[in-house]
Amino acid sequence: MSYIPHTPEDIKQMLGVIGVTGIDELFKDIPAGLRPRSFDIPAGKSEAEVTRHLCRLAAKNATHLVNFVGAGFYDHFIPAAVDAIVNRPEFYTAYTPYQPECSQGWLQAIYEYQTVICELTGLDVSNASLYDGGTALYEALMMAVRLTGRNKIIVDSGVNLIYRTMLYTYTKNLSIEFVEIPVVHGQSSRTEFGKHLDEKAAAVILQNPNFFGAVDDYSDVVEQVHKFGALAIGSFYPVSLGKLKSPGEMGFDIATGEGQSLGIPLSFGGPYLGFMSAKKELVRQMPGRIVGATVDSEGKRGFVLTLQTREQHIRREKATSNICSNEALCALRAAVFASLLGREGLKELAEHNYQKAEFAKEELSRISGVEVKRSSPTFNEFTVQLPHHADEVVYRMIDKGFACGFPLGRYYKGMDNYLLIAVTEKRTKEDILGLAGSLEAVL
Amino acid sequence: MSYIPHTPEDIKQMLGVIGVTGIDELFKDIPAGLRPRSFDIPAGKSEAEVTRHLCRLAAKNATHLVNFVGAGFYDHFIPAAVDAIVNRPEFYTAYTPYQPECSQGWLQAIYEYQTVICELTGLDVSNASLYDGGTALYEALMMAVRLTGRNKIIVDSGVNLIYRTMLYTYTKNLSIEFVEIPVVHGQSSRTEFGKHLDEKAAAVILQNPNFFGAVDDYSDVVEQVHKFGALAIGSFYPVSLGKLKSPGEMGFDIATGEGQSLGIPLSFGGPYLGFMSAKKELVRQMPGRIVGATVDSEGKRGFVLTLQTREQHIRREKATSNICSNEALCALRAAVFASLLGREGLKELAEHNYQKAEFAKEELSRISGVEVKRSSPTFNEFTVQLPHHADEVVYRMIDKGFACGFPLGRYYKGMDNYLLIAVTEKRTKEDILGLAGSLEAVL
Amino acid sequence: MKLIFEQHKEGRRGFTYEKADVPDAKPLAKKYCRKYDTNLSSVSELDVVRHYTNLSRLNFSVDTNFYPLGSCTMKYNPKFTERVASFDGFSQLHPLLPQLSGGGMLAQGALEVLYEAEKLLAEITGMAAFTTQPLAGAHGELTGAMLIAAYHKDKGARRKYVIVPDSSHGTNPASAAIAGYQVIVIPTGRDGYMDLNEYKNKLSTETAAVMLTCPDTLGIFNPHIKEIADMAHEAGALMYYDGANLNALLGKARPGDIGFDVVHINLHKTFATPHGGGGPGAGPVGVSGHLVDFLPIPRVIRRSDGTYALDYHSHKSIGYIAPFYGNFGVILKAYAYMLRLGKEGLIKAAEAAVLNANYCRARLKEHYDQTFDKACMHECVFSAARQVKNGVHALDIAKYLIDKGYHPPTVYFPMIVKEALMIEPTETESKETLDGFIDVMIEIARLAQSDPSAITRAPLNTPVKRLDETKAAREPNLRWKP
Amino acid sequence: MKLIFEQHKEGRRGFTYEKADVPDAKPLAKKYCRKYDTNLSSVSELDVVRHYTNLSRLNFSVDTNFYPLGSCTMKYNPKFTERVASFDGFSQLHPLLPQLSGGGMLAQGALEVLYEAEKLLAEITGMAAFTTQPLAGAHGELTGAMLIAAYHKDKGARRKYVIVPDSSHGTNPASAAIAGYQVIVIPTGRDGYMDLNEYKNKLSTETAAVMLTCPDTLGIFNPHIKEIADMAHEAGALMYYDGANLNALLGKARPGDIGFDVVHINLHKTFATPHGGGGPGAGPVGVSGHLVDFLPIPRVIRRSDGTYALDYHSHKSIGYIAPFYGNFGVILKAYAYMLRLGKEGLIKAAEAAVLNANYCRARLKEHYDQTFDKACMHECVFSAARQVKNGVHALDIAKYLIDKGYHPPTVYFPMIVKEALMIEPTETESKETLDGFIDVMIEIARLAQSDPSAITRAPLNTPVKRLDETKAAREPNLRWKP
Ligand SMILES: Cc1ncc(COP(=O)(O)O)c(C=O)c1O
Ligand SMILES: Cc1ncc(COP(=O)(O)O)c(C=O)c1O
Repeated sequence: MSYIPHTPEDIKQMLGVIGVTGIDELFKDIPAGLRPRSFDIPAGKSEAEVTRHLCRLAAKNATHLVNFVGAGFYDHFIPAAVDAIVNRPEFYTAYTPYQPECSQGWLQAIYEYQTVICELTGLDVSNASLYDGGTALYEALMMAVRLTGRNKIIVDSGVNLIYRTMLYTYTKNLSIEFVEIPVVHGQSSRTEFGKHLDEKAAAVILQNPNFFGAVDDYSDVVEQVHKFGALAIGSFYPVSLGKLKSPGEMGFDIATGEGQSLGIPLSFGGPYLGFMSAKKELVRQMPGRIVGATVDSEGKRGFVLTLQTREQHIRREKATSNICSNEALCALRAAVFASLLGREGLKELAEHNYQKAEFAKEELSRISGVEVKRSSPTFNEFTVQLPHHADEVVYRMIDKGFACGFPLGRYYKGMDNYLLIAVTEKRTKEDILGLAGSLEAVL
Repeated sequence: MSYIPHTPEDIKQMLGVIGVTGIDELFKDIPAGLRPRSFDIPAGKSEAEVTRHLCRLAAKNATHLVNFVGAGFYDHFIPAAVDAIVNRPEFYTAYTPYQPECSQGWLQAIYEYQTVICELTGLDVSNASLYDGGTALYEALMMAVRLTGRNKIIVDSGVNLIYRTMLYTYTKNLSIEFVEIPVVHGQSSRTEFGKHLDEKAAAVILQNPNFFGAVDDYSDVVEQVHKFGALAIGSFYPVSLGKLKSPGEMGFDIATGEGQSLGIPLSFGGPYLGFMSAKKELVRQMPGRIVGATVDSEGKRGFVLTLQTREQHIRREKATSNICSNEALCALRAAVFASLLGREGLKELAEHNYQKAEFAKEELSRISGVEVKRSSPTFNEFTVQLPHHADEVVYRMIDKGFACGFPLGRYYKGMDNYLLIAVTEKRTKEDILGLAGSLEAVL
Repeated sequence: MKLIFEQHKEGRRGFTYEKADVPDAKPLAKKYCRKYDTNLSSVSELDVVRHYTNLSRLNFSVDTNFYPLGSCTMKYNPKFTERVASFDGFSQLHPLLPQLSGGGMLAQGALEVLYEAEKLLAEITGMAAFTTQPLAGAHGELTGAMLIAAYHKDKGARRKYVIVPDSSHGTNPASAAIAGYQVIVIPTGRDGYMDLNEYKNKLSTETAAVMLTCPDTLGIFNPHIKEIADMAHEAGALMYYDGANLNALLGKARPGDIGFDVVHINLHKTFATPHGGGGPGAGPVGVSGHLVDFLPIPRVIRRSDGTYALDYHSHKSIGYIAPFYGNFGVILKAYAYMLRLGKEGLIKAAEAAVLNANYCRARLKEHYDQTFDKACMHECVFSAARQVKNGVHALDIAKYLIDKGYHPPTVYFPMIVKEALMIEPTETESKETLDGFIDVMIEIARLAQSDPSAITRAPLNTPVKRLDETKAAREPNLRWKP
Repeated sequence: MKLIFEQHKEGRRGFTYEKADVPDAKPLAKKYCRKYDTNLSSVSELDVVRHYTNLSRLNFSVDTNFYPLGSCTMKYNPKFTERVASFDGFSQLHPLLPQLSGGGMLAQGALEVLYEAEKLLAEITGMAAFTTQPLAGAHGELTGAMLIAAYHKDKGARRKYVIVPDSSHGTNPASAAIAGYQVIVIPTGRDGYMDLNEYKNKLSTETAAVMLTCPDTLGIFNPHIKEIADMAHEAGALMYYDGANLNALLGKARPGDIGFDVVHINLHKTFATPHGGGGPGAGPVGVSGHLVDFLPIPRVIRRSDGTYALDYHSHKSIGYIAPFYGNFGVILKAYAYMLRLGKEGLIKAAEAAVLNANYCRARLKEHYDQTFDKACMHECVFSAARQVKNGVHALDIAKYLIDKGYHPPTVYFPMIVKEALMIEPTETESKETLDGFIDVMIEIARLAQSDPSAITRAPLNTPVKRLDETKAAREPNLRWKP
């Protein structure tokens, strides 16, 4: 066996040192009655065979479709340098940096990641990563409940349905009361907020751009939220923060989001990256690992895991969260991606996404029967109304080689004819004209 | 520009230090009359654009064909660990290890490579690599000419035509006399050798397995060669040396060959790996870099480039060769590949190639009109005679998804109906049955 | 080393985008745009590559060092699994594709991976069904706790308590607590096992579940495990299995057969997916038959025609716990690993892991105190109590090991062992490697008597010396500032 | 570190093959089989990965260190070119495919790369046509020499001599010699240029070619170059251009315009393909119109219908100099690099390279002797003559730089400069990096006076100290023995 170096001779010697006659003796604590009733696993295969098999399976997944599906998870270009760096085994075969003296590379990289997130969100502190955008939102909700001692959560229905569902799932056994604010013309309704916002509210949860792609300035809502002593929590699309008003500028207390767009492949749903940043007063309520700078015995700068008294391995049932392993390697991707782009690259990236989406809007609005929703500005994703059921259109477009968008009817009642279209910097003019042309053809 | 870090400010400061007013001044030595008459190069493109473009070009090359083409260059499986290691920038972005104290990793790796080659060939010494199997054979020829002071070279026509052509090309302006020994029934003719072997001969050049796939034991020929004070030079297929009698065992003076089969991708013809090993008396006539073990000032083992007085950077026009850069990274692939397989793995690999080729012979000989040539034993490649022109058959088989072999008519007169078929360990039973089935169908 | 931000140079660029190939659109209204640019560093691609490449060289890792970090199963991660996960057909696949009409047939390969991986895990653990959605071990625990809650609620009872032994990993009580349970902790008895009387006393009809790690975090297989399970079931409670230590039991015992109702597995431990310096991992959860209906949606199913699909029809499901199907890239690597090893390989892995741990234990037991002198399974736990008498703490031993090029054992855990040295060699390490490590451990034990300062002054060969953790916590500096 | 062979353990395995899925064949006759097995090491995959990963960490490289190795143009190698070269469509393509009937259409992408790369190189150098076959710079030189011989032979004259300046790289005379020419060496004059009178005297109707490097190996552009070329042409000789230093001239001057007839380029220098620790490189050769017919076969051509094909019909061709189309993987990376940079990028590369070299020269010239006080192009050459007076040799300076984390400049070459320090920073390095290096060089100059032993004692921070090269050559130990 390739991965087990033990030769018969090794085993003999080792058993001798241990003082047993056979390996089975080492398992004698397992009562006979508890031995496997069955262990029906196929025989092992060579590296070549398994590689061939999985190569075949990979070939059964479409890679030819021109992709206009986003819905919270986006097809951005990943610079080759990002892959080159995360493929360093010194990064990917290490464990969580518990021993700082032999983990400074990781610790500094995470400290840099935390800085990147703070810079993007315009907030003070960040942790070392959470599982994904949804669990990050849930952790933020729990922070608000702990901080305010209240249990009413107001959620805008412009927040990704997947995330809302996750919030409900995680809190089912906690006595938390949710109020959902309907979206009016694809925008969060201020009046509806007004109705429900009161001193029972622990937090208001918003998303920008919202699920329909609508860009908003929530400064006014946040102001109201603070009036009632509640927390303003948001879920954000990091690439959009190269252009859009930052959570910090709008006054949010906690900004979370899915970091996949920062150099992380779509990879059929994961691994992804949950990020969270907050105002510094909230740091001791934050979940997960946090890296801090300090000095060594000779006064030299170094980095360590810090504020660990928040965490499960110290506080156990009283911890701020149960998270242990996080998404460090994806956080590294984000840090490297952000470092490569730099301030200007990030602005360019955001601008290109905006420009191409606007161009797509123009082209699509030319098609009779297609109505591009323009009630609010958008970033790189927008809603169109079609003459028939979006599912049919999507189905026909796949034959033409396009994943043309996400049918909103899947998540929202009464929107069967609506399609959500994302246009990233990766889509060329040619791709967009192709989309328009094919769409016209299938309608 | 991504790869040039100079900011306008940097440039200003640097020009100031240099004491010139503009960059153009730095080029003033180039007379106006010598400025480019034209420099018509397209504008630069982004990483994403170039990647997209080359991805399209890659897609224009067939990857779907089941490959039975060898003819000296073989489709073997490359363990993932080989790629992982050669992708270490500490290996691939370094230069030739001139400064041993900061290059011990490379120097030791090459020392290990040299050992691997000596073990495979059963000879005493190896260099750090040459360009490819053909140039290695040419360098060996030149060694023989220098060593014997003779200029007659006897070449078996079972040696790859490409290599023979290279020998003639390189020596066109040197007064070297070549005698080609015809192949009889796919085997090198001892009698013909007898006719031409005399004390004018500097060397005899053979290949095992020869181009037709025939395996031979050249011990007798080598003995004759030595009687006349000439050198026995051979070109060998390293994977076959896991099973076949080694050059050393046959008494060869110099063993060369193409190392591509040792973990190096086919990559449309290169980069590949020329290897050379020889009896130790010949070491000071060897071309190229050689690494040796020595000790440092504290008596600790270390490695250096050695015997450099053979080389162009010291001996200039009197050097044993003009080679400078070689194929170090491919040599590293070979060393890692050999280390992963180890003695047993190499034997398994050779055995599987032999077994599968024999199976293919069986299956193909069942097809009426196909005659498998059995005049001599083979390793993993063999000759079959077809009812019509092999080119047509190859053409039809491509439509069936098979690169079914190499048409010998391309290299040998009168062999238009002959096909050379290689079967490596990568070909499954299913592949081989598919080949037979389709061949039957197209004939 | 300098921070990447400290290498910032105005006007320098690392990555640029082609000029957008579309006509300029009318600009977005100012009120929606950010006022202040970020302070992301402007550096070149070379700066970035050299920076992070050199940073990486400051880390210990499995590929460069022996890494016997207890409870973390830092086995070798076969390189081919990385290659497989990088195939475009997997890495570039959008998770929503199978949710589009007509898209399912374009993701059959990925769905098959999920379906087959679940099946293999179910057979390995003896559970009825699995969900691959949990994104790490702790996430699996939380998922499990929610499944348990849903089960009891379905039975019309809302039970209050979850029982955990004091030797349990911190995530166990934490997961139970955030799922809404009160945690009851059972002490470990003199014999090294969970105190059975205490357990009996605390067990009640208000007990929702008993969370155990098996082999436990001391590396010991509890012979009373079946008894404990039976008692729990009699009380109507469910048994939760923390699978972090499953590596010891592959083919030797199955949680399902023992009587566990809910199981989580750390693919990044037992199934050799790299830990990535903290993550990503994956913590698939398996359940016995009576809990299958509660699993998260969607479930991956195999149709009679052999095609795979997503099934959302499960009114009892707890809902979504992850956006899609879990950390697919990680599950894929674990699947490749299972196919590669197969039945024999998995059994051999457990055997060699246990052999290695016992070998370390045997060679070290005269030199270090054992909390409980018992044959161990996949890891052996010592205490530096003896060395502490000379002022040499477990942490000092850790630092000295770093100087010698060995990653230290786990020293912060399990909490019930003072000055713990939790050594998990894993099966992929050779006797030669173990001997090298053990010899240094013995040298340390000797030095602790003859020359303690030689240990306490370590590390000396590291990029930084011991760091001031108090300062870090007292004056948090958690980000670079311009 | 131990050798991989010293880690051998009987019975251990690193890579195994599935049992052959075909029935056993009758065995090969003994006489054809090897009697003695190899002594390749039996180790595990982890052993191999850990061994070579740790070995790699003993090297300096561009991605980890500044590497101003003169004449080697160690510029940053953009990562995306590695990604591109790894696409299956390129890396798994068999070179004989386009030589099979019907196969050409299945390799159009690869043929286009070769065709377009040749075209770009031709425009960059001002030559009529290129062959991508030569596998390195020296191989290009040999190819060039053979082209020159074929040309003269075609003209009915077999000329005897090739002229090279004494400042030329060793490969130049070596290549000329093995191609069958006698080499005439022209000394360098006081002014730092090839001695024109000597040149005139030696130039004759027996001169086949004059091989020059431009800018020369002192980093200087010879203002008499045109004159030299004209004289050669009058004598019926051809001009050969060693393109190792082309980086300085991109878009600034073209060998073809200057009057060179044959040119080789080091793609692994000017065109940013990684040097691979010694290779592989690529040395494409370009020729002026009157030599095109002699280029090696096959040539890649573009048909009128836009498809690409291989052309073997050239009765004047010198034949095969490589088995196929050259080091395709390397050519592909260089092609990607040319597309990426484009016209502006290439010109900027030359400008920044020359700017960096002159900046180093300006800051160092008071501290080190210059053989010729001239503005330089892409590299600047100093001599440690002044430091030698205090017993500090160029080699000592090199070792001290290693201790400081800088790869040393070239110190063995050019031979005409005693104690040479040949510094080529390349355009991809920033002013900050240069300043760091220069400051150390100045520190060295100071220490050479105040405390020479501080330099001569170096290196101290390296895995090995200075090595005994004499012993290595006197008692060659070139391989491990069982
Ligand atoms: C015993 C035990 N349980 C649970 C966990 C948590 O697993 P994860 O880090 O994947 O969340 C760990 C991780 O160290 C563990 O050792
Ligand atoms: C001036 C010069 N010419 C020729 C060469 C030979 O090139 P290669 O090493 O690619 O054979 C070199 C390489 O260092 C060089 O510097």
